[in-house]
Amino acid sequence: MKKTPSTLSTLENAGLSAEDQLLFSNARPRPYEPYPIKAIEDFANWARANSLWILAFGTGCCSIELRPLMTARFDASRFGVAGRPTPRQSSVFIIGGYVSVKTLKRIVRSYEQMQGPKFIIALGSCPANGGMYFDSYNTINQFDLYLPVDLYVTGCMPRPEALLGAILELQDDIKAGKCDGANRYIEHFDEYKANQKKVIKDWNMPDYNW
Amino acid sequence: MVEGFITQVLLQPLGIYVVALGAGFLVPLFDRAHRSSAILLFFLALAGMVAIAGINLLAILNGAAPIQIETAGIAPPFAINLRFGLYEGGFVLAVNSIALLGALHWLPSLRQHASALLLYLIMVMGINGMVMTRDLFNLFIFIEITSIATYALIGMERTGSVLAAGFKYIIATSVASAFFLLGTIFLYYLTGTLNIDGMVAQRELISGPIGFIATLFLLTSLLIELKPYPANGWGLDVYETAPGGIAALISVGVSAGVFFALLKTLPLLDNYLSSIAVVGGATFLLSNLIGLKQDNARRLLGYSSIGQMGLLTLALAATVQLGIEAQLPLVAGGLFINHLLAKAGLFWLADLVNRNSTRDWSVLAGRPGRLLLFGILLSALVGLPPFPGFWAKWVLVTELAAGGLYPWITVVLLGSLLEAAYLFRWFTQALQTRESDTPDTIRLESLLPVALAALLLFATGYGMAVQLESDTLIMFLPLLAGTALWLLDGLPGLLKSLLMLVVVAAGGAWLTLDLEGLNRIFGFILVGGGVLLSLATQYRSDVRKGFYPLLGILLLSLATLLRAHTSLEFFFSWELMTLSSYLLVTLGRGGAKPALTYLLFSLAAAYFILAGFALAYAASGSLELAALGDTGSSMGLVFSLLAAGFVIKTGGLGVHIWVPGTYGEADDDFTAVLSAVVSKAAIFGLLLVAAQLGIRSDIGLDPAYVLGWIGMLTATFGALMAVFQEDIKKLLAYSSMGQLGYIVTGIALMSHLGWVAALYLTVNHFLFKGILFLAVAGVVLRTSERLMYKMGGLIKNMPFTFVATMIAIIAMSGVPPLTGFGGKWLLFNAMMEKGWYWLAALAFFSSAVAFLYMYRLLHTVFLGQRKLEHAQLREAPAILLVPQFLLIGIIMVFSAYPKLLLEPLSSAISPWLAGNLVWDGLSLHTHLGYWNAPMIMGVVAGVWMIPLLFLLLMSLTLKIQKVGQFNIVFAAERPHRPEDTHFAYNFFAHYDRALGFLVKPRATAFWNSIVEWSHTLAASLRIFYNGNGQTYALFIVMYLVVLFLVNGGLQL
Amino acid sequence: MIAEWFGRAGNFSLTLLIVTVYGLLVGAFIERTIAKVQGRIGIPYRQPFINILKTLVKRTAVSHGIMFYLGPVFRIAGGIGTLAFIPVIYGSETFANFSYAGDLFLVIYFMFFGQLGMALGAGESGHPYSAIGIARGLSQMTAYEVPFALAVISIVIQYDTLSITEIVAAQQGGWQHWTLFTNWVATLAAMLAFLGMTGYSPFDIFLAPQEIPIGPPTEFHSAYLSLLQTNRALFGATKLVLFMNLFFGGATGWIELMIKTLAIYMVAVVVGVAFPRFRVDQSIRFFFKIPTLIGIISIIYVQMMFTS
Amino acid sequence: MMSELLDRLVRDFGVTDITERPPAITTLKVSKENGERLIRELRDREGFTHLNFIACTDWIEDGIFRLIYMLHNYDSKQNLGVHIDIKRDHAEMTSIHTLWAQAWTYQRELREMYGIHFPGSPRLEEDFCLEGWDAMPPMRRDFDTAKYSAERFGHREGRVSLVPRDHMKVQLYPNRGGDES
Amino acid sequence: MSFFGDLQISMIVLCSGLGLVLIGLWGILTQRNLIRMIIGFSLLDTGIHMVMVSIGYVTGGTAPIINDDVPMATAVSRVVDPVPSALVLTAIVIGLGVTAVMLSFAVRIFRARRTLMIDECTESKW
Repeated sequence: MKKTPSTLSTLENAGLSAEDQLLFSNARPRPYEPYPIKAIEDFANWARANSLWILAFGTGCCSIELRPLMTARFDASRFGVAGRPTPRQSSVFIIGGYVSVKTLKRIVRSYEQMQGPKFIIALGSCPANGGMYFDSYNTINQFDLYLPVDLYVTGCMPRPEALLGAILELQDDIKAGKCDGANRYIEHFDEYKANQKKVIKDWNMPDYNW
Repeated sequence: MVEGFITQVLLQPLGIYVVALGAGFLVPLFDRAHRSSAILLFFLALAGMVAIAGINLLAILNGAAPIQIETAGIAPPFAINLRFGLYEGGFVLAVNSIALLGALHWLPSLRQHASALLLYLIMVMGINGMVMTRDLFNLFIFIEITSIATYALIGMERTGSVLAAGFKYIIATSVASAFFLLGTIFLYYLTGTLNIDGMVAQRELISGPIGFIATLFLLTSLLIELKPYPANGWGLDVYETAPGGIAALISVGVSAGVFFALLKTLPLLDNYLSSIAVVGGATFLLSNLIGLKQDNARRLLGYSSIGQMGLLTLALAATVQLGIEAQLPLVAGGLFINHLLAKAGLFWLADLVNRNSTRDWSVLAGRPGRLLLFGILLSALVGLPPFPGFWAKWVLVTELAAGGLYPWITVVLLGSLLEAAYLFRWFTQALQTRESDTPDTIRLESLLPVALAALLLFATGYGMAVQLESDTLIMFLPLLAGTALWLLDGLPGLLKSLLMLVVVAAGGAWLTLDLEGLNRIFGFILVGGGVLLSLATQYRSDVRKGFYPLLGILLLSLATLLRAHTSLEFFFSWELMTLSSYLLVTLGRGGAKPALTYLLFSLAAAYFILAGFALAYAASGSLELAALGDTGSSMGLVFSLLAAGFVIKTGGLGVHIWVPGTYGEADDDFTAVLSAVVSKAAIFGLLLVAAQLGIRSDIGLDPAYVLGWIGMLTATFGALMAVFQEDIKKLLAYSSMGQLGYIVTGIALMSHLGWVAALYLTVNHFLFKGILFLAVAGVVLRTSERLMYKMGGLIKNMPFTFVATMIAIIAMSGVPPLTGFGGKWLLFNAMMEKGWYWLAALAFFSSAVAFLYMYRLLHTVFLGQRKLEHAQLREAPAILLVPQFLLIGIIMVFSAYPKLLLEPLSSAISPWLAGNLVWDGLSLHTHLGYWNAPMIMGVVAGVWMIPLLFLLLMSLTLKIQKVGQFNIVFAAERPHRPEDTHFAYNFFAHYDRALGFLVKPRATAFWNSIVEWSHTLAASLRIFYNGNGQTYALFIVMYLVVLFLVNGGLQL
Repeated sequence: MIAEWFGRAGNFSLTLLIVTVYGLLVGAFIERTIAKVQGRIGIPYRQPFINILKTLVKRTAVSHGIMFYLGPVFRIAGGIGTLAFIPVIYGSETFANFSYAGDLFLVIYFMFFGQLGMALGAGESGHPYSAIGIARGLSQMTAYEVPFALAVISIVIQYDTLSITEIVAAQQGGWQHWTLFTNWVATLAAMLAFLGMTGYSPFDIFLAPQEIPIGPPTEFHSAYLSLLQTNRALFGATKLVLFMNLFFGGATGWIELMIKTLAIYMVAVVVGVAFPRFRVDQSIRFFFKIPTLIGIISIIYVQMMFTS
Repeated sequence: MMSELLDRLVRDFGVTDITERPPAITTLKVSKENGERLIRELRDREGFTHLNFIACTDWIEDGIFRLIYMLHNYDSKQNLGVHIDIKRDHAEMTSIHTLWAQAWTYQRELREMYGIHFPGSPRLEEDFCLEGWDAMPPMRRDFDTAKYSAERFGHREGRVSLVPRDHMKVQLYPNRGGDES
Repeated sequence: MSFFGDLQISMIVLCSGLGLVLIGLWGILTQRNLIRMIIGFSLLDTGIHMVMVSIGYVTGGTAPIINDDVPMATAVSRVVDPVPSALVLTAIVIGLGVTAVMLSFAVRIFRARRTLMIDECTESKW
């Protein structure tokens, strides 16, 4: 995707009534720069990679594979992975399988409420290409149209081992400074938003959910 | 010749008869010529009668001997003689004056009936005769003259109900007269004379069966004429139906005459003093009880009249029984004058308002002048200062106590309380605006007699004060200031407020600055604090009729309270404070009803205090407050009574039910004064009592220990009840109740440290509760809401108010480093030192519970989600914020250097409880622990600043976005309305599930059932009044029989 | 004067550092212990530090207002301040902190400081779950305060002082002088209260991670959260030190301190692992029954044993 | 007993197509006009006090929607499916939310998925499963879901759709060119 | 005379007076008609007057006129006390007045309510 410079400093929030406009922030998100000193940035990335807090939001059937991840057999907590009940404190969003339009709306909301740097792992075939629901009237077929995905894990459904592998790979990517999904989302905000609004027809929330 | 006639005849007491009869003769003649001239003559005659009585009374007061009038120039027993002494003069003057005012009031009706003029004159003359004559048969004749004139006056009304009532009245009084005549003739048979003095001189002859029967007839007759319970239905019916002018004259004039007849025949009836007292007491108590059930205004006045006469009778009998006739003018005279003016005024007012049901008196709502008159008359009747009834009741109760007649004290106080209940309920009804009311059509000039009666009440009240007290000017200063402010009530609100502040500041400073010790400290809180908080009244610029004068009276009476040296002075200021604060509460939007509860509990408190002072006087023989300690064996009782009174006033558990309504419904700025300042008066009283009595070793620990428990339970339950409140002002009200509970416990500790804690808490409570109520006033002003869950998120609009509230709440909670911690620390140390471990544990618990409501207040009002309609609210007006931030400044200073506060507190206490706070530099040491406030302040500031700086530093690397109130994580949904996103309603629902059973409104239920019981009792006690004249007559006959039996008639 | 103040502040900073690090390590240790019970390996010891670091190097944040911003500051100030008023190592001037500014009573009341500030911050976030969590937390607090207060009163009667240093001093000279053994009733009451105070299961309803996402701090993130995490470790350790001082004879060295506090902490952990969660009203009722009764007995006991 | 009931229903309501299916399910068909009356009778008189569900089948060939009201009798443990045919081009049926309050939820769903109208049913027009749906009701058989999905959600480049049967043949028997025989 | 024996005339008057008082009272208490009650009152009044007269009577006494037959010195024991008689005169006048007022009330009550029954005049009560 191309970088599109944002033309307006605030968002329209056209989906909100005049009253609701007052209650939501209409600020446009801005990308953040890496720390000026590379050593610090690397160190920060190391910390981020070793403390991955997953948002406890199971969007579809693959989410069932998240549970074994924390149990004795796989014990992801070894790698600093932990569940977090609120998006404010989470750093990884694992899209657990097919995403219906209705869920997508919530996913967008939750993703935008996470604080950067933040990462998305899309689990299973469905977010990647629609999977077995490719012709459903109600599930999206390409998740990365709507939100920046750092890592896809294929399978229907993928085993926990695959997920664990994905986490380790994500850690490596983070340490390498390659996971800039949050910034990418903001830099291409208008396209992403247009795509989201193409499928989410009752857009009754602000354009960016702070 | 003419001159001689005037001085020799007309100006003599006998001139009254000459004038009355002469005018009575001339009036019909003049009427033939011209109606107006007849009326002029009529008034001239009445004025003349007043003048004659006045001139002669003045002479007697100046030391002249009582005037003996011998008709036909022959000495008794061969001729009728009259006497005009001090008592007679007073009564005659009073009755004639009221007759003159009554005639003024009645003028519109009098114009239509020329004969009424004649009858009126005859009636007044008859009453004069009843007072002055010394001949028993002549007394009968005057009674009959008065009666016939009264009958005729009643008969002028042609409506059926009046005539029926009149007929019952005639039957009853005729039977009574018959008894009187029989008694007279038997007495004559025994003594051979009709002269009362003659009979008294031969008192020993009146004995045996005939003597017994004779005096019994006489007594029954006089008592019946005074309308004793239950043989008084006929009187009530006349009061209810007759025009106010006549009813007033019957109530005050005829009754006065009969009462005087009883007074002068009392030497003959000395065997029956107990019976008379019982009849009077029972009538007083029961009529007032039955009055509770009555909603017809005139009949209510009837019950009140009968009750007052009962009280007079009781007072008379008790005074004679105790052998203190010297006090009779003060007691009986005071009660009589009080009743005379107040009741006449009320009857006239009832005539003018012309509404039967007391509920319909709401036509007076919103008419301050009328309400003021009404209020003055009611207050006088209830016996509030500065009216004569107050002084009379004071003397009566103290003398009853001195004589050991404790049951009568109970009767008098209970009856007064009941009377206050129905009278002020009436007032409350008059205060409530109703849609359906048409404005009353009272013309201003027709209120003149009522107003004059009210003025006379003030004058006579002052007169009595002069008799009893030397320092009257200071005592009356609040009233004078209030009157002055009231005269300026037409000015714009802000100006009045300023004026009031200036007056109070100047007066208060003059009154309190030379005080010392405890009083000085309370002077700062009560007067200084009152002025400071009253600054906030400037936030309302509307007229607020009556508000500023009353506030001035309240604050100045607090100042005079501190100056009081005698218990009378104290009680006077106390009652003045009660009355003015009551009236101020009624000015609030929905204040009338809770104000009634407030008044009744305050009066109950006041009566406890009165009883306590009376007992103290009885024990020590002195009214000096400093002599409270010399009460010997009754010390415990005195302490308990006084403490009970003050605890009611602090809102102790069980008697707290007045607190939420009063604080909730009073004007918002006044609530601050009420809670932060006025409640401290009770603390002052309690300390005073504790200082004089509580610390004595011979009183024993028990009452104090009980007091300690009461205080701590109040604190706990106050906090618990506050937790479940939705109404912000009621929450603070319960909070006040709880916080005062701690103070009470502190006082109950009776140790140096405990009192320091109590005083410290007092100062602290003043500081934070002043802030809180003013902050709430601002919030309520802006939102027009009092329910907290309807607010929320106001920190964005009212940041200063929020900061003030937050600091006040930290100061209340006891979290270091602000002042609250010191209070808790001192109290805890004092309790541990004393060994009150259970109380200490309870204190821990209640201060933890207090966190709940404190957080709730902050959260539901200022934090959370702001409502859409509150988006545009502005900050509270600056004039509200200024006092708040001044108080915050004081809190900060005291937090950092509590020594500034603690040193004076400690030295103020040392005269009573020796001991000293141990200071090591700035660190305060007790037996158990230590407290270095400045250092704590420093450390806290340090540990607070460092993370803040760190966070600020980190914020530089962050992109912090200020977001809207709906930008929250809401389980991936968006919030829809602030109302359902703001967690506020029933905030502590789970706490309710766990501990809610503790705060079921048991006290309210208890008091409600008391009310219901008394109403039921009243309903069953009034079954005698079935409206049938024959039943009434039967009661009269039975009264005779009962008196006969009770006084041992069968043993003859 | 100023040098002296700097000296004290420096000493306290040292204490603060040690206690915080220790608190974080204990947290990790407990996590690992629980993991072992569940057959897992668990987090590495460095994990709590990394977590704090990670939240600190977040690059975006939102603010709901000034109180929201200050909430965590109040919270950690409460933690640091509480530690500041507790003497950590008995007999050590260096680690006596600012305990001569106030006594036990000050410490107990200062514990509320952070809670109140945090509650205000969480309140301003406008999140209903924050408010619910606070309402629950405060309610539960009133309940466990009762047995705790009774226990504290009991030992104050026993030692006739409110000074923590003196309380510790009175327990020196062998394990048999510890409050645990001289006044085991009060210790029992206090330890039951301690369960509520730590917020472990079964008394963790006010955090309730799933229903009201971790309750009060649900809106806090980034640097705010790092302060809160630090405080959680610090404040937890501080409470342990306080309990150790009051009931377990205090400590004369850091090693002793660590052993004792860990042992105290294990009580809460063991109970927490074994029991499911109480509802708020249930936990309130619980504290008002047995623990309060024990607290009452402790006062009677101490009056019989130590005052006569 | 059941047969008695059915006889009576035939007589009074003109029900047809009575089919008994084990275990304990009977279906019958009734005209749209008699439908609500019949259900009410069954509920009030015959003890079918429980509404299991309301479902619909699109018989596009016949131009009808078949509504299935599944009732349950707790005493006799009998299920009774009442079939009511309504016209596809005039898809409207009497609401039975007055009989069972929960019926309005089913009716909302049917409105959303099939476009059947139930006059008077509360909150009928509110979104139920789909939010902001702007096309033909998706459960109608004339709705082309593949086309809709392709238009709305796009198609991932490189994605291949295989017929499982053919694909598995190739997978399992690669040397025979996918011929299983 | 023999039957009454030594009964004194004053005692007879006294007793019949008291009897009249009781009859009068009985009338007032039992008769519901206003006129009858007034009659009762009149009887009561008259009874009292008789009692008064009897009190002053001295058996065998003479009129209280001081002249040669009744010298000053013995007057006290020989003459009938004049005061009660004087009182009775006044009392009769007053009684008459009261009776007149009562009757006028009765008339007015009848005009206002068309009844003379006292138990129908009970609208003000309790």
